[in-house]
Amino acid sequence: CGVLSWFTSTPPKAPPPLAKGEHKVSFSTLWQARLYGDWELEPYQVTRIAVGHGQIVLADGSGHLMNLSEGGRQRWMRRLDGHSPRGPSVADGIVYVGTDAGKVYAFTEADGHKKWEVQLSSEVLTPVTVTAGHLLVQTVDGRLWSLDPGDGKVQWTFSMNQPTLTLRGLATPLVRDGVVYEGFADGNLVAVSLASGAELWRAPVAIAHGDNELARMVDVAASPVDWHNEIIAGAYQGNLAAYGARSGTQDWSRPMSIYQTPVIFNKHLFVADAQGRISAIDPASGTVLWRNDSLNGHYITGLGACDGELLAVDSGGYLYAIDPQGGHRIGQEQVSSSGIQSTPVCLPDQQILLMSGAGTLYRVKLEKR
Amino acid sequence: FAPFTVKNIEIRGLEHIAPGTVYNYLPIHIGEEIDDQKAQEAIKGLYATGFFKDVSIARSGDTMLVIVQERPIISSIKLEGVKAFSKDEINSTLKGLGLVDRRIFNRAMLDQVVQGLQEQYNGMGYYAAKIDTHVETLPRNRVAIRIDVKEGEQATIKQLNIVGNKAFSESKLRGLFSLGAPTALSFYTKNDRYSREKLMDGLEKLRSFYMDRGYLDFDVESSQVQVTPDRRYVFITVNIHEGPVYHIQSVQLTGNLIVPKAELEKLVEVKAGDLFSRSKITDTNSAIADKLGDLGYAFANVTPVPKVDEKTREVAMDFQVDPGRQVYIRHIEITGNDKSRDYVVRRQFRQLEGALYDGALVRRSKERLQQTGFYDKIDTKTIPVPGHPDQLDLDVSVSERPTGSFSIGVGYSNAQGILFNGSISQNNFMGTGNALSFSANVGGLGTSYNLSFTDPYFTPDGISLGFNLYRNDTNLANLAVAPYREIEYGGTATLGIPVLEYVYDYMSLGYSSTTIDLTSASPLIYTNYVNTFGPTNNAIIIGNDLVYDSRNSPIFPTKGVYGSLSLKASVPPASLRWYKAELRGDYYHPFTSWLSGKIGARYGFINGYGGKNVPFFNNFYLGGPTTLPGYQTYALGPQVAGYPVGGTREALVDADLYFPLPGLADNKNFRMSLFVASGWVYGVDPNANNGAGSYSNGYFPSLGQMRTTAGIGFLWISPLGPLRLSIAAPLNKQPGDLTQPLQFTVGNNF
Amino acid sequence: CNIYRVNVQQGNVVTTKELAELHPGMDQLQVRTILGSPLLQDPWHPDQWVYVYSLKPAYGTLEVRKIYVLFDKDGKLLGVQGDVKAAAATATTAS
Amino acid sequence: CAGGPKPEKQSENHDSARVMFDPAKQAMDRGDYSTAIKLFEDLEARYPYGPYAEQAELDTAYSYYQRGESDAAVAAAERFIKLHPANPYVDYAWYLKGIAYYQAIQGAEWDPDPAEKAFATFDILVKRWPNTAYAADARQRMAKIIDILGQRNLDICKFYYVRHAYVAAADRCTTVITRYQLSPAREEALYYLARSYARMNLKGLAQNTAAILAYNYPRSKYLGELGVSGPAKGP
Repeated sequence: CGVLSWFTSTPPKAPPPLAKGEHKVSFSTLWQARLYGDWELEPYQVTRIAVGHGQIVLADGSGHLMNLSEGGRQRWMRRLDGHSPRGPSVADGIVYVGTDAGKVYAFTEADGHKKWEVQLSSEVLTPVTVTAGHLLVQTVDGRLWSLDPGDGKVQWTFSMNQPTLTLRGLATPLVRDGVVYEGFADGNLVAVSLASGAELWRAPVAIAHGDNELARMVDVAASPVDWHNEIIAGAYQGNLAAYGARSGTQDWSRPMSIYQTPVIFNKHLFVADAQGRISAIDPASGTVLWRNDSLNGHYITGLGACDGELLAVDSGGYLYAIDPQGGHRIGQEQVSSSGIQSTPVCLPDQQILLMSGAGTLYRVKLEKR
Repeated sequence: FAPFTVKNIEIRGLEHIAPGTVYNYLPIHIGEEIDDQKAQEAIKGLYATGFFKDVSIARSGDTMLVIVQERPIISSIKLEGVKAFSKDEINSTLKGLGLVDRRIFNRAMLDQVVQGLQEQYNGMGYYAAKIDTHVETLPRNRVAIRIDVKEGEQATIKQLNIVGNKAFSESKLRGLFSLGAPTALSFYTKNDRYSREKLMDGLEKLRSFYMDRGYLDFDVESSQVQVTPDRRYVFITVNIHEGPVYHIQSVQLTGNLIVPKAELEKLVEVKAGDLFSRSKITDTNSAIADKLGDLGYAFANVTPVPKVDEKTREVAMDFQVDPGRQVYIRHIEITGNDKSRDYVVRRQFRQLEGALYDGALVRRSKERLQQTGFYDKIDTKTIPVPGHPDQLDLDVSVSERPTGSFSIGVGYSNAQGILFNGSISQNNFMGTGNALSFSANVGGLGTSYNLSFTDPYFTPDGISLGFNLYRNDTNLANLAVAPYREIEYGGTATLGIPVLEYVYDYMSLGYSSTTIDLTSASPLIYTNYVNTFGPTNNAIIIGNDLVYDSRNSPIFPTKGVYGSLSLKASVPPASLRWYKAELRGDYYHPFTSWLSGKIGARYGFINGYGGKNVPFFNNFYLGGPTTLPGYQTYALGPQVAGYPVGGTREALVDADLYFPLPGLADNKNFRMSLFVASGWVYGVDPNANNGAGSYSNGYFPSLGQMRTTAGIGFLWISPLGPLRLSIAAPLNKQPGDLTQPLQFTVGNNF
Repeated sequence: CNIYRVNVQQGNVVTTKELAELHPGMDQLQVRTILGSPLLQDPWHPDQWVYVYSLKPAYGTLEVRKIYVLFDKDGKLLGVQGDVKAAAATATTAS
Repeated sequence: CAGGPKPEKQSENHDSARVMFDPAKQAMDRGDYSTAIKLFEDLEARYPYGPYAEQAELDTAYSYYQRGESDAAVAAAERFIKLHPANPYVDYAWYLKGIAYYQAIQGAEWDPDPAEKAFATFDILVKRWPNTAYAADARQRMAKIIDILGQRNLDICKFYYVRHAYVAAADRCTTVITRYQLSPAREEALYYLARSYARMNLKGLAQNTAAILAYNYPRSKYLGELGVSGPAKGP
């Protein structure tokens, strides 16, 4: 009866209205598709919608993996052991998905035929990062796994020990030039060789401080992003910092509490902190260009970019458009009353794919005024 | 500074504390040499008193300068916003730490309290709780402290996920945990509230669940607790490795067994071929250790050494027995007995001083102490005697329960209407363990006076001697029973002899005289009796009751058995001639710490002899709140002209479930019960010799006649005496039965 | 039917094996580790320890075994006396 | 109890503290101890330091003692001792603590705890302040406690003797003789010790004990029963 707990929780706040004359972007919902099975997703974990050529692949809250056509019609559906909070990844015709029963699957994208499945030691709480010859996931017990895409066999694992209390949600591994960059629950950003899994360097994005377990949480739950051979990572109740991709030496660091993955586009880094304040940062120097506090206290569940505008979604189900230069909101629309669960996916011709907490897929059109 | 001899000591910075106090705690005195090291000691000493915030020692010439800064005194402490704990719970912790008004204030203590409180809030899942303190300085070096707490909402568990289980279903394993995702009952069980203890306890249950089913290599590889950024939801992941199933290959007993091996082998609960089971192994360990404990080896310990064979998945168990030294009890020290005299407690002890320690005797002694009903708390601790490694002192601390009741009061029972009673009873009279009581009851049924005295330990071996004298004037007119008035007085002496550990034999000799006068409405059967035997009769009654009693408490038993066979006869030269046999058995069984059950049975018959038949006033009567609730008092059995006349045979069976009043679980004087009872009184043929009734001596009731009732009861041992309320519905009521669904009695009715 | 009585056991159990381990010259600590501490304190002779073992079965007569352990002035073991074996003590419950 | 302390020179604190102290003292003097306790505790909260506060702490302990609440009296006395170890009246605080425990003694057949604690407290008092005004009374009460504890151990000795547990009986009687020699129970303890030894067939020890009984109590009524006549030769 997950729904029961929704009603008992306080309803998310409605955002303040737009400033006069700022309403430059409006959204209209093209279609919505109610997905299979009852829903009970977690609005604290960003679910990925994988978009193949002409197909949409996603996972719902009750353990179903679905392939929908562009128009939202279901093409095939498979039942998984456990459900997949972080959603599937698609690469050259194969769908990879990990579940909270510790299983990783591979299905062919066209007809949903299961190529292989493998059992890992604990819940797979990241989408599968696909690279040539390696699949990378992190499990809740702090282990980074590299699997062979062909048959799912384990190539190597790298593990960090876990504090007793951690944040719900793990960083999706980032792979650049043969190195895997991954954030862990103990506040470290670690660089590991893609081939062997050997540790290259590790950097403490934040040091645990405070007198109780809660205050000492410093999970690097946001996925690292890269910018001109610099890796930028953020820690909960910690810092946003940039490190040399090769050396791991810290270039800049700024105190900030982050758990959502930042977005980089047209040479700016956009990040939403734990209090819901969205800022634009110059990735080279770390200086803050602007900060929008109007959504303070909102639960930002995802950032994205589409048609030159910055997009943000929150647990109240609102989709916001923010002017990347000025930082003020130029459009907002409540797409669903049960919160947006996925990062906005930008499709060609100004269309955006969103998935709601109650398990409905929306296709929204962005229009400039 | 360089060492120097102290010519003079000067103390600066004292506001209120007397200089004498500082001198007292200063380890250095005038004329002594002082150096850095001694100065440090002095500073440490002064800090230890807790009076000072800052202490420093300096030298000016030959004077030692002690500069102190006094810690302020707390003048008030206010605590706001605490809802999760009871206020006095927190106050007692504050008191424990010395954070109370009129005490010296110490910043570190306050931080310790805040940290402790935060830790407790985290432990209960109040992850968003914020605690901040305000210390406001007041004149005369005093402070007012305010701790205000914003508790926020308690995080609820969204999901308990067990990964790696193959042999058992996830829902079965989740059942072992007392926490988990919300269920319909969560508002009551609070199982969706996270706490570390509940998780650890669940993991332990999971571990023993697997280890008791052969999974020797079972291991909880890791368990993660994750909280959502808004700290509202908690996810718990338990990653387990089941490993293969192991069987027992062989069982061995090695080491110094003291007793013949066969005797210990009987105690071993695992045998070759069984599934490996950790609980069976630990039970075996304690069974063997207890057995040796009964022979004086108080510190015996048994280590099970498993030899695991990976290939065949079998385990060879070797129980290594190390009896340790035989241990003796030197002294038994009894404390807390502010009413019972020392020997009243000591005589219940089967374990003697200057003797081998015997675990079974100590346990039996504690049980006997409980059976006296004098104490509501009994703690026994063994304390090693310094310098004598093989000697222990047994410390027994008791807390006494009021055993007497002086009650003058008003009682009410359906049978008797308003009841005035006064009784002075004390079953621990002057702390001697003797029971003395005098009671007088005046009520609708008449008056009764009873004086009784019992010394349970007339001889050191526990032979008891008791007397009682009574006089009852009974008028059954206003009962729905065959009316007559009866005046009976008499007395009995009883000798109680312990025959076995739980068995007593009571031999009694008594005399009683009964005078009857009938009313016009008395049935023919009564008038026939009076005409033949005369209104006044006396009886010399000899009796032998054999009683087995292993109940764990006389007031609210939850465990044990009570059985009694009572044979009584009225013998010449008295005028009455009858013999009576009664058999009674109650079995109590505890289901849980608060729920217990009882099944009981009672059967009795009485016959006349020597040509005389049974006097009707000695008939068995059943019915009423204490025997068959739901029927009026004494209203069961055959009726003569519409009046129940009792019977010469009685049979009663009952089954009860006892549980505490919800919400008053720990109050020892309240108890509720669900019961089913069935009984019948017979042996009188109402329509024999044209309605005058006669006594037939068939021994067993026909089942059809047994009346059954079921209902709910409520018992409260109040200062006025037992208060009994029962609501019972007769299940096979027959026409003419005199039922009474609601029955209520207060105070002892005779 | 006779009264239920309890066996009354008193004092230290000392076995012949333990006694065999004693040899003169031992100090009091060594004797104590071998024989255990005597339950019966002898108030009058500090250099003499008395190990008594008595058993009065519920319905039988009292049976007593006693061992005297003697030390010299500076606490060294002199010798051991007494009925090491289970001598049948005379029934003294008469008085 | 002791007279009021000499007032100190800080003027401001001194007057307002006295304003609160006097009514409390009067309440105590007229025997209204519960109000006295309440007023003293208010005074300590407001003026936690200074001579009046110290006197208030002592008087609170005394009032609790008069009301028969021995635990509270002991706690109040202990607090005074910790706070003012060098105060001239601290011996009175020890004495108060002792008599509070002593008050809870019910007799030889009841809980021995208060008796042992009272004895220990008085012991410290007479050792640290041998010639304080309270030492004499403390020594008297200590003697009384020795009698009580001696009688208690004798009763337990007889309890075990009657039940044929002679080692236990002998041990308890020996405790009376060694730890409570001054108690009148010593005579009977010697008698039962001798009988216990006899029952255990320890003839030598039985005779020694009987001789010591005869030596210490020549006219003791127990001598006849032990078959020992008059003052025999020494042990």
